[in-house]
Amino acid sequence: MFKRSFAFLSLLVIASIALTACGSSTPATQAADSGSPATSGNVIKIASQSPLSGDQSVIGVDIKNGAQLAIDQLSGPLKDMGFTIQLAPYDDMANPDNGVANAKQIVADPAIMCVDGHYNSGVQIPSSEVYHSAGLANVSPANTNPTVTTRGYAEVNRIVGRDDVQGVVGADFAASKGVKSVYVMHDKTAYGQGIAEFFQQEAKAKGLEVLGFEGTEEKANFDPIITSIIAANPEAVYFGGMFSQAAVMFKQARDRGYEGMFISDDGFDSSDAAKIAGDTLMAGAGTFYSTVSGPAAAYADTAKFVTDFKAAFNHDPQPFAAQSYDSAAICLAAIQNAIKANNNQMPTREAVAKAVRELKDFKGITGVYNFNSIGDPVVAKYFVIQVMSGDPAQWSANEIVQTLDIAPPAP
Amino acid sequence: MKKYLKPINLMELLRPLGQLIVFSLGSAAVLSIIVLALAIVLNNTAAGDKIFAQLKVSLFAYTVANLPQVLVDGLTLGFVYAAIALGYTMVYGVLEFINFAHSEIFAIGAFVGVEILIALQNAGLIGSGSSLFMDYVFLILAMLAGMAVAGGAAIAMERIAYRPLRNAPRLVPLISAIGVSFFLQDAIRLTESLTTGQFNRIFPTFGNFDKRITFGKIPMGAAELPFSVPIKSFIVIIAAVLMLVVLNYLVNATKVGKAIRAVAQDRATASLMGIDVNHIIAITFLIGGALGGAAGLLYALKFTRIDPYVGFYPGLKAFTAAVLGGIGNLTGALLGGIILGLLETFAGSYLSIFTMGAAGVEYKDIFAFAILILVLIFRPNGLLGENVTEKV
Amino acid sequence: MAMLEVNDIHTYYGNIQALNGVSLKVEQGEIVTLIGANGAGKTTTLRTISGLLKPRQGQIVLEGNDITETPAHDIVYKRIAMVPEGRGVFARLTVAENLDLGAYSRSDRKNLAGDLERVFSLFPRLQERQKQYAGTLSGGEQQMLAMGRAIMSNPRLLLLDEPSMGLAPVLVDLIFDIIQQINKEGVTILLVEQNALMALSIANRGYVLQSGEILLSDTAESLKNNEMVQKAYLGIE
Amino acid sequence: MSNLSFKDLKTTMQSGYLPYLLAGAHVLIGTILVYLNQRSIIAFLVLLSSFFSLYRIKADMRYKLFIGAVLALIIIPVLGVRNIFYLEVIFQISVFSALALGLNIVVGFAGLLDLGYVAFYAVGAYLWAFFGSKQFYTLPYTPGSQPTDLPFLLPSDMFYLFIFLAVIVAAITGILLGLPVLRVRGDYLAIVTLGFGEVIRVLAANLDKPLNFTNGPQGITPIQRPPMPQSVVDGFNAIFGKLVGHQADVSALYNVMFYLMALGIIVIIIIVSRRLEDSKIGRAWAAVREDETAAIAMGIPLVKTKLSAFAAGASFAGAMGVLLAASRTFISPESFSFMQSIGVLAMVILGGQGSIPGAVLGAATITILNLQVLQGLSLYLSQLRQSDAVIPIINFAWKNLSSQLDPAQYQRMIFGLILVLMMVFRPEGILPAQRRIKKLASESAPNKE
Repeated sequence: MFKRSFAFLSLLVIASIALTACGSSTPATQAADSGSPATSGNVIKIASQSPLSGDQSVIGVDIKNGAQLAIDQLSGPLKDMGFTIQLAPYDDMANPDNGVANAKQIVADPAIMCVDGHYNSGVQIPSSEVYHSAGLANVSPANTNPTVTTRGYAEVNRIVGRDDVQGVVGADFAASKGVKSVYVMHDKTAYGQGIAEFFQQEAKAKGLEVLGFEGTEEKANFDPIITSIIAANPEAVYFGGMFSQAAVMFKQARDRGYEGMFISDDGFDSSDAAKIAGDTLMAGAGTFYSTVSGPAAAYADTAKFVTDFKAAFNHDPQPFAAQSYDSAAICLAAIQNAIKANNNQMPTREAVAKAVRELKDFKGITGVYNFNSIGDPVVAKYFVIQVMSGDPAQWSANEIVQTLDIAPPAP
Repeated sequence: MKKYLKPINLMELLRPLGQLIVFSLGSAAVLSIIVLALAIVLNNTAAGDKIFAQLKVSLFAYTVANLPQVLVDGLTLGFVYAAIALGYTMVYGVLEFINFAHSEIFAIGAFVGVEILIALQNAGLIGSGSSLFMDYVFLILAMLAGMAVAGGAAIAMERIAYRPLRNAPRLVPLISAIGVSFFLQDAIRLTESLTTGQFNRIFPTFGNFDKRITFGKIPMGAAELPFSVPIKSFIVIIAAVLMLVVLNYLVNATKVGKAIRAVAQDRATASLMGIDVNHIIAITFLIGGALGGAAGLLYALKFTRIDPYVGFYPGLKAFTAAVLGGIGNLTGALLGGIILGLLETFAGSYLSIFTMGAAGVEYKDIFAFAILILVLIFRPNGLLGENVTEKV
Repeated sequence: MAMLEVNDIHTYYGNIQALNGVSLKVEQGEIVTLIGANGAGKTTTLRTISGLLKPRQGQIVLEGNDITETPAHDIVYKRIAMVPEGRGVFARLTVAENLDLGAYSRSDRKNLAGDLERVFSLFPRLQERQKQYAGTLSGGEQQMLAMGRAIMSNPRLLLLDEPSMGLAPVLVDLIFDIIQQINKEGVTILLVEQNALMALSIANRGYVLQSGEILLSDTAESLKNNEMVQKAYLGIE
Repeated sequence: MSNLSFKDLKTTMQSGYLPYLLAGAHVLIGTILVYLNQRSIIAFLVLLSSFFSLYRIKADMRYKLFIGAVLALIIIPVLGVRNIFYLEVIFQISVFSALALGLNIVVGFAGLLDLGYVAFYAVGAYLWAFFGSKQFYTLPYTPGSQPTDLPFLLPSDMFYLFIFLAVIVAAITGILLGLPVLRVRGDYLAIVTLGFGEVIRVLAANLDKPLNFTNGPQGITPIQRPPMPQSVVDGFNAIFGKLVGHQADVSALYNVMFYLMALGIIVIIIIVSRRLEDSKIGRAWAAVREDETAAIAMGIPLVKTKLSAFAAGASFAGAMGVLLAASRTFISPESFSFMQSIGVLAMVILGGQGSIPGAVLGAATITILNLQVLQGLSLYLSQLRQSDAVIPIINFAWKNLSSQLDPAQYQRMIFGLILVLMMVFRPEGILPAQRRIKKLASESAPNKE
């Protein structure tokens, strides 16, 4: 048996020599070569990295799909210049080890000019170290952790607001509504906890009483927390995290008779929230969420995105799909600028990274973007949106109750 | 002398009910006493002061006022765990093998049931305007369908991934089970995304399951806390109890049950009795799978949202419950589930108050595992477990 | 036609050969004994007949029907019962439940009461301990239970593997009396024993097994007087 | 017939000088292939598999060691700097090999099923993450609100000391876990260790209040790396610059450095494992594994034996944790999930329980499968979907394939399938331990008669 495996390996060697000798036209070598089937000088790739498998894949797949849609729709000008644009979707499995390995694979593929990703800050931070050392542009659609940009890397940008802004928006909104006491919850992820921490700080600063601050990974059974909430009877409950937990919790709390206000963040912006919680979102003092992308009904571009997305992928976009669309669009615009600056020749990665940072008033579907010196969007527009219907089909009819322009903390 | 041939043994049918009442009351009482004692101790410390500053009640009054709700929530959760744990324990009892993929069997049951209910809702058969009686009929039908598919999946799984490994070293089927678990998770996701395109599936709103029965209001200082129990909690508890009673009867008082127990003890000798061992093991998986499927739908009913990975944590907890109670022992699974459910709910509800926010609901899982370790130190085979090595 | 005919069976454990062409015959109503040293292949022979092991070569014929390929759990339906070595009672089932499992293969449930009576008359001890777990019985009682359980399947051929093992001499005598009694009631018996003297004293015929092969076969009486057998198995110099 | 000639071929290949030649050729061909095809997975696999053929050939140990050293210490770093993805893959293979070897002691040698092994890895990682970063000064701050201009607690060369400290701390943690659960057997142990792994992860995610030890889910960053003098970078470039084709920068050389350290730790683990296996304690482990009751009867001290297995297994994971924290400069609880423990266990079982080369091969197989093969396959299919290619014969355009069927989304499914098939068709693992083979043979025979 041992000798057989040895012989097998030797055969493998011979076979692979034969394969390489035949040139790279056979599918086997192509599959093996992580490069493109038709690597010519004019192929430019945009990589996406997000969890495509595992329990966070529901968001991650739509980050990939958002990028795909942007490339399908917006790569026309680049095609006219004679370039082929492709998406290279990578699965980081929400795991830093996979993220970093993929990042290194991305860096090793010279055709990749820009990375749209990640979902988890815990993956983005170590992976972007790799992009940074290779000078590869990275536009993050979802990472709100301050560390993403505070390292000051020239290549790393994001189009979402930082935790320290979004949490503040929520707290300011609560204060403006005259809320006196609040119970703060989060999902124990870097994203949710970050937002919740800053919500708590701002709420205290605005004189609100914080009756509780709790995190939980629980996805189904919120009974113990609701018991505490009902006993404390706050005027509002804030949830930093995703709709899949927040909506379940809100519904269970309403069912138990809680009548106060619910506030959440951009992770709540999904029609699935209405599917989960239904009319309970409208009961009592209502449900609000802060987001950077306007509701589809008010913003024509957003509405078109939702329609196109549904046509292409057969389901409603999850949170961050639109942001991912914009991230990829920014990549495309920057690549285009860099090509122009390079006399219609293939640009360098450094040039693309520089072009991303230098984009002026880029108009995406989720807002108008300028980056500051560390890659945060200069003035991010925030909306606080009220849920207007328990019917998922009416999600786009949710109304803006507040619009805020907030600059990120100075770099 | 002819007693053992009697067709129905009433004692066998009722015994688990008695045990169940004793366990529920016992664990509830013990935990309540611990919490109340803690509340008295902490009443005059900073924790008590903090509560008083916030709510104008003493910590003790706070604890007492919330106790009934916590107990009911804890018991409901406990019965959900117990329902899942029964399937683990069945399979372990016969094969001495942790069926890691039981979580996915559970998820399959939940998905089949919920999909059927969604289809019925879309067809207008349930939801607004339907009669309450039909709502319950459809719920039961959906559950039966979930049980059938989950049971079938469990049999297929046994046939393909476990039977060829019957005589392999113990860890081999375990790894195979983990493989099956991964496979099924994505298989469910693939099926869902090809058919409905959805990841989250929501238990439809119909019938009176969400309605709460209010038992009155409990005064807490100046405020009043509502004490109410949703009808679906009763459904969960009743269904779990029924599952236990039927299963207990099946295993202890029927011919198949005797065959199952014989196979569990000595496969070779069992086959000499004329028992087809493979057949009995398949039946065990069928029963375990069907129970898992039923538990899946109960879970979806209670907690509303499911996704293809929904099985993992409840599965883990249920398995912990099974081990806590003594794996392989049916009543043990129930006891373990009740203890775990109560403990988690108690920790989640009171920990944050008692520690002034330093530790909160996020530590409830640690409590679950800590109690497990503690119990196993003193009773290495679980609370009701028999010493496996005594096996002759 | 012989009741049971074993023709040239070769049985292996993995790659280790345990039986190297064993052939034997059991006639209706006989007590046949299989004697031999430890590891000679006695138990393997019984396990092969009962279907627990599959021979790689050879045939097992029951009244003209080939049962070589019949799995263990179907053998009982051919009315062959086996009392395994070390008794194999189900320790965590009660005595009554053990007996009931013996009747697992029976479809004539109405005759069961009579059979149970028959077992209890052979082994009154079992009646007293009906509700006890089998694991709590003494060795002799467990042997009785194992035999009683086999009888519950109403066999025509009973395979007994080392019924005397680990029992006090008084009990051994009792067990062998009962074996003879069962035989008188019309059950054919194939008995594997290390206690060759006892076995040959109740058997009609005997086979001597050595290293997986039949060394000798003769009537019990002749075997008892065979010099080689006396030397090797009966301890007579 | 063909089988016969195949056998002949095998014997020929293992006789005389031919094996020397073949293994050497394998290494050489692999090197050239990778050098010429920078991003071909097959070329890379050919190169990696040459370790295996070196291990398998019948040749002088000195020859094997020499070629192996050249391959590991020169060829792979140089090719790895050319394409740092390869270096990362090999680094991860090394990390997981070390973890698998450590777990192999617990599971393979002593037969104690541990489903929370990654906890010890976390202990090592957080140890250096706390002392090798600014975390000490952020103790009073909630996550996210700490000032950015804090100093590091310790100088970066303390890293080396902490590798040894981590070994000790992880071993103590192993003993602490072992003590209460000693009486627990078999599957009960599995669930207790599983719980322990979850407890460590939950603690890592929650010890950000009242004092901020771990920074919670935000994770700790930046974590220091050991110093890398500029002279090393210059030296590398001077010697290998031409071969690499571009000037290597500090970060690439850090990759090389961590790879070499991981390799060093692996070599130590292998030596220690081999020694332990043949030592008195190794035989005691084997006895406990085969039959606990009999082991006690033979006078084997159960407590000491089990604890030493836990401690030995844990210590290696601790050392690798420090290495991981430094190489990533970032640590968060996400890296220490239950899935990781399962992954390492799968490596041990896949390679063959109790088999040292098996653990390494299992780690390599799963890592490559995970990072390269499945990912590469789905990238390729994704490209086909974006091209005008059609599936021949059925004439189905790839474009029309539902995006829901993107294989990248179903990596776990494929992984699960591979696990099942592997267990069903080769339950003893790819490279079963020698004694395990014997045991399997005897187990398949019911030990009656």
